[in-house]
Amino acid sequence: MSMFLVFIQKAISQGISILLGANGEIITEKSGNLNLGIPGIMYIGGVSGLVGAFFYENAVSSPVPLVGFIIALICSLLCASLAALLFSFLTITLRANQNVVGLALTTFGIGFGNFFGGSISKMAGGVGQVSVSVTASAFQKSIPGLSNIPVVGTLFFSYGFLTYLSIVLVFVTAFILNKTRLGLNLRAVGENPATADAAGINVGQYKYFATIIGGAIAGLGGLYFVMEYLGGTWINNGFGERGWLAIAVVIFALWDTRKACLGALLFGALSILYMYLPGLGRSTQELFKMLQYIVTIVILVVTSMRKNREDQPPESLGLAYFREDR
Amino acid sequence: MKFSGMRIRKRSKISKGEAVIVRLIAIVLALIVSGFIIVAITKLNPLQVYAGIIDGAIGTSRRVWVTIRDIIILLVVSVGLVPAFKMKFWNIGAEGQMLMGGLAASALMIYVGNSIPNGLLLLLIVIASCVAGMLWGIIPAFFKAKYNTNETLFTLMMNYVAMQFTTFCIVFWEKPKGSNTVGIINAASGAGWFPPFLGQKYGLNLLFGILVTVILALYLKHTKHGYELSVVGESPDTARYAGINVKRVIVRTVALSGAICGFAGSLIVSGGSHTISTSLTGGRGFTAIIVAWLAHFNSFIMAAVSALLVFMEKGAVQIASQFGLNHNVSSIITGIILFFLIGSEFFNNYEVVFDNSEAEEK
Amino acid sequence: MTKKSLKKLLVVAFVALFTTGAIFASGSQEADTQESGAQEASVFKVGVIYVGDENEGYTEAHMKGIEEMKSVLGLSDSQVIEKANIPESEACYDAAVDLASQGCSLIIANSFGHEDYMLQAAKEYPEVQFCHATGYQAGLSGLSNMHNFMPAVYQSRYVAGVAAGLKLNDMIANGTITAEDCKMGYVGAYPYAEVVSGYTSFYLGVKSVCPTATMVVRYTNSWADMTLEKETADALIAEGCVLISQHADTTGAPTACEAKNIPMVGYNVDMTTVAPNSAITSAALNWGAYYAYAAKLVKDGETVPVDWSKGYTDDAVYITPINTNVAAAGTQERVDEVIAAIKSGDLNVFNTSTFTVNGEKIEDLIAAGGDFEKYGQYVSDGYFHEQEIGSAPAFDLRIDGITELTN
Amino acid sequence: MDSNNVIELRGITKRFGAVTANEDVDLTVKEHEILSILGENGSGKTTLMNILSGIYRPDEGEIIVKGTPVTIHSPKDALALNIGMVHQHYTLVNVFTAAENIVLGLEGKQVLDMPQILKTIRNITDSYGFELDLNQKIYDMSVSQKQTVEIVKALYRGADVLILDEPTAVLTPQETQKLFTVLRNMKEAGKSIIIITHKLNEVLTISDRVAVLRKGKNAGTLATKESTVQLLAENMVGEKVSLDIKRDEPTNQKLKLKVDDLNYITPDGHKMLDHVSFEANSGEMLGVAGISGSGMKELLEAIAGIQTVESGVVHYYKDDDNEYTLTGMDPSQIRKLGVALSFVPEDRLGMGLVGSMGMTDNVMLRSYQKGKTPFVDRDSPKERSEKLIELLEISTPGTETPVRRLSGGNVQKVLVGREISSRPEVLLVAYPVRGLDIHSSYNIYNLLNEQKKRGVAVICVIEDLDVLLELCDRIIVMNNGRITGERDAKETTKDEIGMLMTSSGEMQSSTGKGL
Repeated sequence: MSMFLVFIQKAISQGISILLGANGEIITEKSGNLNLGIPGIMYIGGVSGLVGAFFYENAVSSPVPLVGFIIALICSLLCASLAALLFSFLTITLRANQNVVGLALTTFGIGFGNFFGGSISKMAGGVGQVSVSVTASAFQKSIPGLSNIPVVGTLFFSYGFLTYLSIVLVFVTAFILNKTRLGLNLRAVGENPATADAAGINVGQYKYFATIIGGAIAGLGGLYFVMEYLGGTWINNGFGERGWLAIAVVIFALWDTRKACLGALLFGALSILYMYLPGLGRSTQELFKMLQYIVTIVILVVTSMRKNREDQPPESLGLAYFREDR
Repeated sequence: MKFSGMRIRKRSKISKGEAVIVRLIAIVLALIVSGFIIVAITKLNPLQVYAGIIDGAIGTSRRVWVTIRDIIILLVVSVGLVPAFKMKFWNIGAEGQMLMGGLAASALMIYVGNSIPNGLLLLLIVIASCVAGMLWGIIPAFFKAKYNTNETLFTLMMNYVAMQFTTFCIVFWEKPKGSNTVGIINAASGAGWFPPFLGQKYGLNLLFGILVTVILALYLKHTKHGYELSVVGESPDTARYAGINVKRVIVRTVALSGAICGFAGSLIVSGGSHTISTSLTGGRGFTAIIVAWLAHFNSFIMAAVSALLVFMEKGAVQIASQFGLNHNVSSIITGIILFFLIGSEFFNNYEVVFDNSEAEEK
Repeated sequence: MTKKSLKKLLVVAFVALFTTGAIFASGSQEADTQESGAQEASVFKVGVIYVGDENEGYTEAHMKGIEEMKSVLGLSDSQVIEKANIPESEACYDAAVDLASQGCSLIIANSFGHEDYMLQAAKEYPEVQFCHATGYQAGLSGLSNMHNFMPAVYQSRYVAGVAAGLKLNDMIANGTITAEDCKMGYVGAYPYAEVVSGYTSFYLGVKSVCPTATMVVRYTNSWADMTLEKETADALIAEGCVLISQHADTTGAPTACEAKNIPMVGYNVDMTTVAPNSAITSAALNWGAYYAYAAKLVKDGETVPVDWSKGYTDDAVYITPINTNVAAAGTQERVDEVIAAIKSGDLNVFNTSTFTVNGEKIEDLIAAGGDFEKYGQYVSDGYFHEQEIGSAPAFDLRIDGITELTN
Repeated sequence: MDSNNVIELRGITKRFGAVTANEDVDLTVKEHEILSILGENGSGKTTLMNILSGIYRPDEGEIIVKGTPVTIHSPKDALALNIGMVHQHYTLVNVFTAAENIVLGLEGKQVLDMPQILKTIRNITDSYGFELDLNQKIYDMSVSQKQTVEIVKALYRGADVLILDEPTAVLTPQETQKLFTVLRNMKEAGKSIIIITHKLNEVLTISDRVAVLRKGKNAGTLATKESTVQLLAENMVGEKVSLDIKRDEPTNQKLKLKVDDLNYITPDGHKMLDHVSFEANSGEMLGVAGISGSGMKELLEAIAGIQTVESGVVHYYKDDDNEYTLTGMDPSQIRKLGVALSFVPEDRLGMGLVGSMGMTDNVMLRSYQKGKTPFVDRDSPKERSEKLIELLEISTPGTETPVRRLSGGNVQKVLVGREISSRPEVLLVAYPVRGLDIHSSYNIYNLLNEQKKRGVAVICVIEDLDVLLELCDRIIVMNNGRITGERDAKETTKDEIGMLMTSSGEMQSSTGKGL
């Protein structure tokens, strides 16, 4: 039982980065932008928060957790937004192909993350020596009192701020998308930009807005990984393939952030399942590590077979909008 | 994002010369920007840095050949992606297709390497690597054709499946047991290695690279298959109207695309590294996407862009070694060049018009 | 000029660039070899091939070693050419011959998988000395210019094990755990001799002070994957392990331990920055000891030994400063004693009286023949002669008290 | 200045690259009136209205709304001036409900108060007499329902000037009547309505005044009372035109094609072909009438082998009286049988041609498989393209210019030319003159008539019932996937055809040989 509890807990902590990435990508895709740069943006979000906290903690003699927390959060949000702005500029204003820009941004973002992560490692005195434990402790702080309740406390209240923020964002995003004018307009932009344009919606502005907000939220996924998950340190390529899985979860969730919650939990669980199954050999473990990718493929196939009218991606997803094209 | 008095409109046409000039300007701007970055980091004379880049890429004849070997691989993968892209099938699974091709080549070298003549073995390797890559392409293509399944993510996921499968195989091939290292396969006999061609170690790589590029250009331009896949890419409805079996064309074309990428895998294994690991592809499957797209599928431009990127990569490794830079600087420089090139496409497709009447009114 | 000709011009320019490059280069290569002959006499150069870069713990330790070599021998920056991020493929061969043609008379590679390619290059450049870390093929190859080296890290692992055992004793005394459920977890990379030898020596160190201790091992199947190592450590902790150690390159395990407040012993680098309340110490290697030694031999034109493996006697291994926040009282003293005993030769880590395999003594198994016969060459005088015949670790026996959870 | 003028356009000029869409155009719109803007395709009427509704900005000229000169940058600006436009291609989001589409882009309380919004919309629909289910998704709606949503959307936004671009193009005569009733209600309520159209009869029925555009310039404004069809046509074309389509008596009729009980249901469950049976003869022009979406597209595609059917058979009789079954074959298999069947689909650049390819590559679309080698032959298609250019007077810079760049009429000539040049025995044509100017239209009619005279069985779907009645010999009418009637074109009336287009089918078996 306790093993199972640990497994669920670990699955959740594996899933949060994916969930934040997926949430960001859903907002982005709702505006019709398919941002394959999200994996790169997540690296950027993670490393910039770390760099910010690192310089803060090194600059003052006794760093305050809350200040480090705020600095890391701002740096992460800012840099991830800037990366998303670059994507937006190239795809919205310069109308470059979204797939190509996204892939280039991912390559760039991972290089950026490793470059700065490596550089501050060096400044900190070597590999594994970066530690912004003060800031990380603020990110890791669980809900006092509640987290001590047996089982329930472990399962629901033992996480840090970003975990709860990610859940809150899921519902806030769902509410905004479905119940507000902002959401209605945004969805219209992604479905049919010409219609949105004709209805007086500033298509470009909405696309910029959604892509940048989406990038910032996805960047928090990187920050979560660096701060809450790793406890404030850096390792090159450590973030792995979570960014791509986040994009996969978007399809799993059929562009609904609430379903993305389940998807992220599932993917988190699949990514570590093999460790909790007894009797796997070294080779069979490797096959088990395929699970999350195979599940993604199965989901892709199944949703494409069902062809439900309501379950489709935003109609203009991946296409640049140009008013005089009409 | 509107500027008063300035509007953007679609260019009716741009001459190829102008398009080339726009790209050249983009490259020069990118080099200047990356120059600034390098100088900011290193405080070195940028000319010295560029000299280092050139030296690293083509400083010795061996470096030239290594550069050529890597250009050929990138070019072949890019060429391999073209049929799929032209059909508007976003094959971002080249990584996996290459890996499967490399895996097939390695398996043959390991299991039958020393029991059949080398010529036959090489033939088998080429066939098997093509088939392996093809298989990896056909799976997503089948579902795309049948259910219109999103191929972008499907092919991407296939990369990771291939990667895990490779790790799985390595457990059986590693030497010594448990080391996760396959080592040089057939180091003593050289079975399954490309023999020297015209006295050059990588002569055969160069020959194959040119052959694949030329044959594919002919295939696309002058065969019925090539015509069919362009029609499917432009408009599946028109294709159905013309009696083209769209599903068959999708599967056939992606199979071809996968086969060429798989062949690139054997170019790496048999024609170069003589070993297998998950780092075989080195991200070339992704870079090739950008190469193919930036070149608008033109073989010459693909060769030029591949050359530029490999050149810069080799050069960046050299300057990193020479000036003690963080090695990730090379991906940052490549990223900057790509962003400029991608951005420059805009000026090939659109033009900015200064709208005087509007300005006056304001 | 028409558009078409412009495009052609571009292509021609590229072709021209490469051909002239090639011609220029083939000319200059001849000059290179001539020059390098001259250089050999005048300027001593060392080339280094790293599998990773300074952002990766293992390579970083080697880089520190190279720095030490530079300062010991007084070499200038231009005398050392370093190539980082060289994968275990043809790229290693490319790098090695490139370094050789740049006039390096000593070429070092640091990753196990580089060995085949170093051999390939060594055949081609008999006058250049090739030294390869962690490999085992130099002696077998019969090449006089190919060498293997590897510090006797099992010694420092044993010492670190003693520190861990004392912590366990402390915890038993405190009542945190009982002597019976004194189970440790070990995050290993791959199930081969280097790792097996490492965890066995660590375990023997623990057992020398805490006899009831047992250990379970999980492999990550990767040298450096932080998430994987963290998750593996977490899984081990969930299985009831009360102390964690590792043979993998990142700070994943200490991160997990810090969060769960589980004591741990690291590897390669000081883990106290990421785990100030968990890390006791780390077993580490000092590659500089060899690099300075080998470079001096090559520079002086003397023969480099085929295999080199030294431990505490040559300061080639050490443990990082003991973290008194975590370690049991008196650890430092005890550790110093053990080190002294190792140095003096009074203590052999793989003393065959301290372990059994399948309940039997290894000598008996060897005498019985079969699978164990091959260990005969290593076992004599009551201990297993680890890293003495070849420089690479050879101890891959699975001894009693250790369970591999994955294999 | 007439104080009654709501809108005045003065000297509007708009250029697209080398093309001048509007040149020095003046226009006034008054309160309480329905104004028709009449012009051929390409005469610049839609461009002019797009300028008024903020989609384009004029290169020169002035817009005056209620006496104040204004600049309109966007549709939003236009709406702020109470100008709303319903485009020919509806600007609706398919996955939204009617109500969501109507409130789209508007300002107001951030959180949507749907009950309140629905109430407000119902006030509008009730006061003008619209029938609309506000919670229905657009993808479930018929064309006329979508149009209603568009109009209500404009009114909800406070449009006092409502511009409708070719509103009746896709409506049945009955639906058109309904629309006109609503428009008249709106006019009574004080709104100004602008209708863009090229249908002369409609202009006379609904409007108070007619502004005619010709080649982007003003060609006069007339009061409807004082004008006739002939007068309007001359103004529109700029010369005397004969509006008669020459119809030869069918000669030498022989059974060519027999369609027998075709059935087809779309994947989402709509019955698009419902027991369809009819015959077509050589030397005869068979017209097919129906509201768009009634199954005509599917019918032609099924015959051409593009659409697979659930059941039913298409029989084809060659000149030697040999009978072939076409069902279950794709177009290339049909061609291999030696069956000369040509098809001009409705969607020219989306189905009939590849927009980004030149004429050569498009001409070989239906014949590239010829020859045994795996290589394509581009020489003979190139020659054929050159011949077509000459024969049909296609205006294009060259055979390699992407056909997308050609004007609508020339695109259609390329398509029809290619199909005719393969010397068909059966010619299927869908909406052959949609989007073409009068001259081009008559060119196409002539081409079709020539084919008929050659002994080809021509089957054509034409939306303009006036043309259909004049051009065809026999007419079958479809509704909801069924054939609801067959009439002799010379004896029936537009009203009768219109009735059949909405009826549920009186005579399933008139041609069905006792089924």
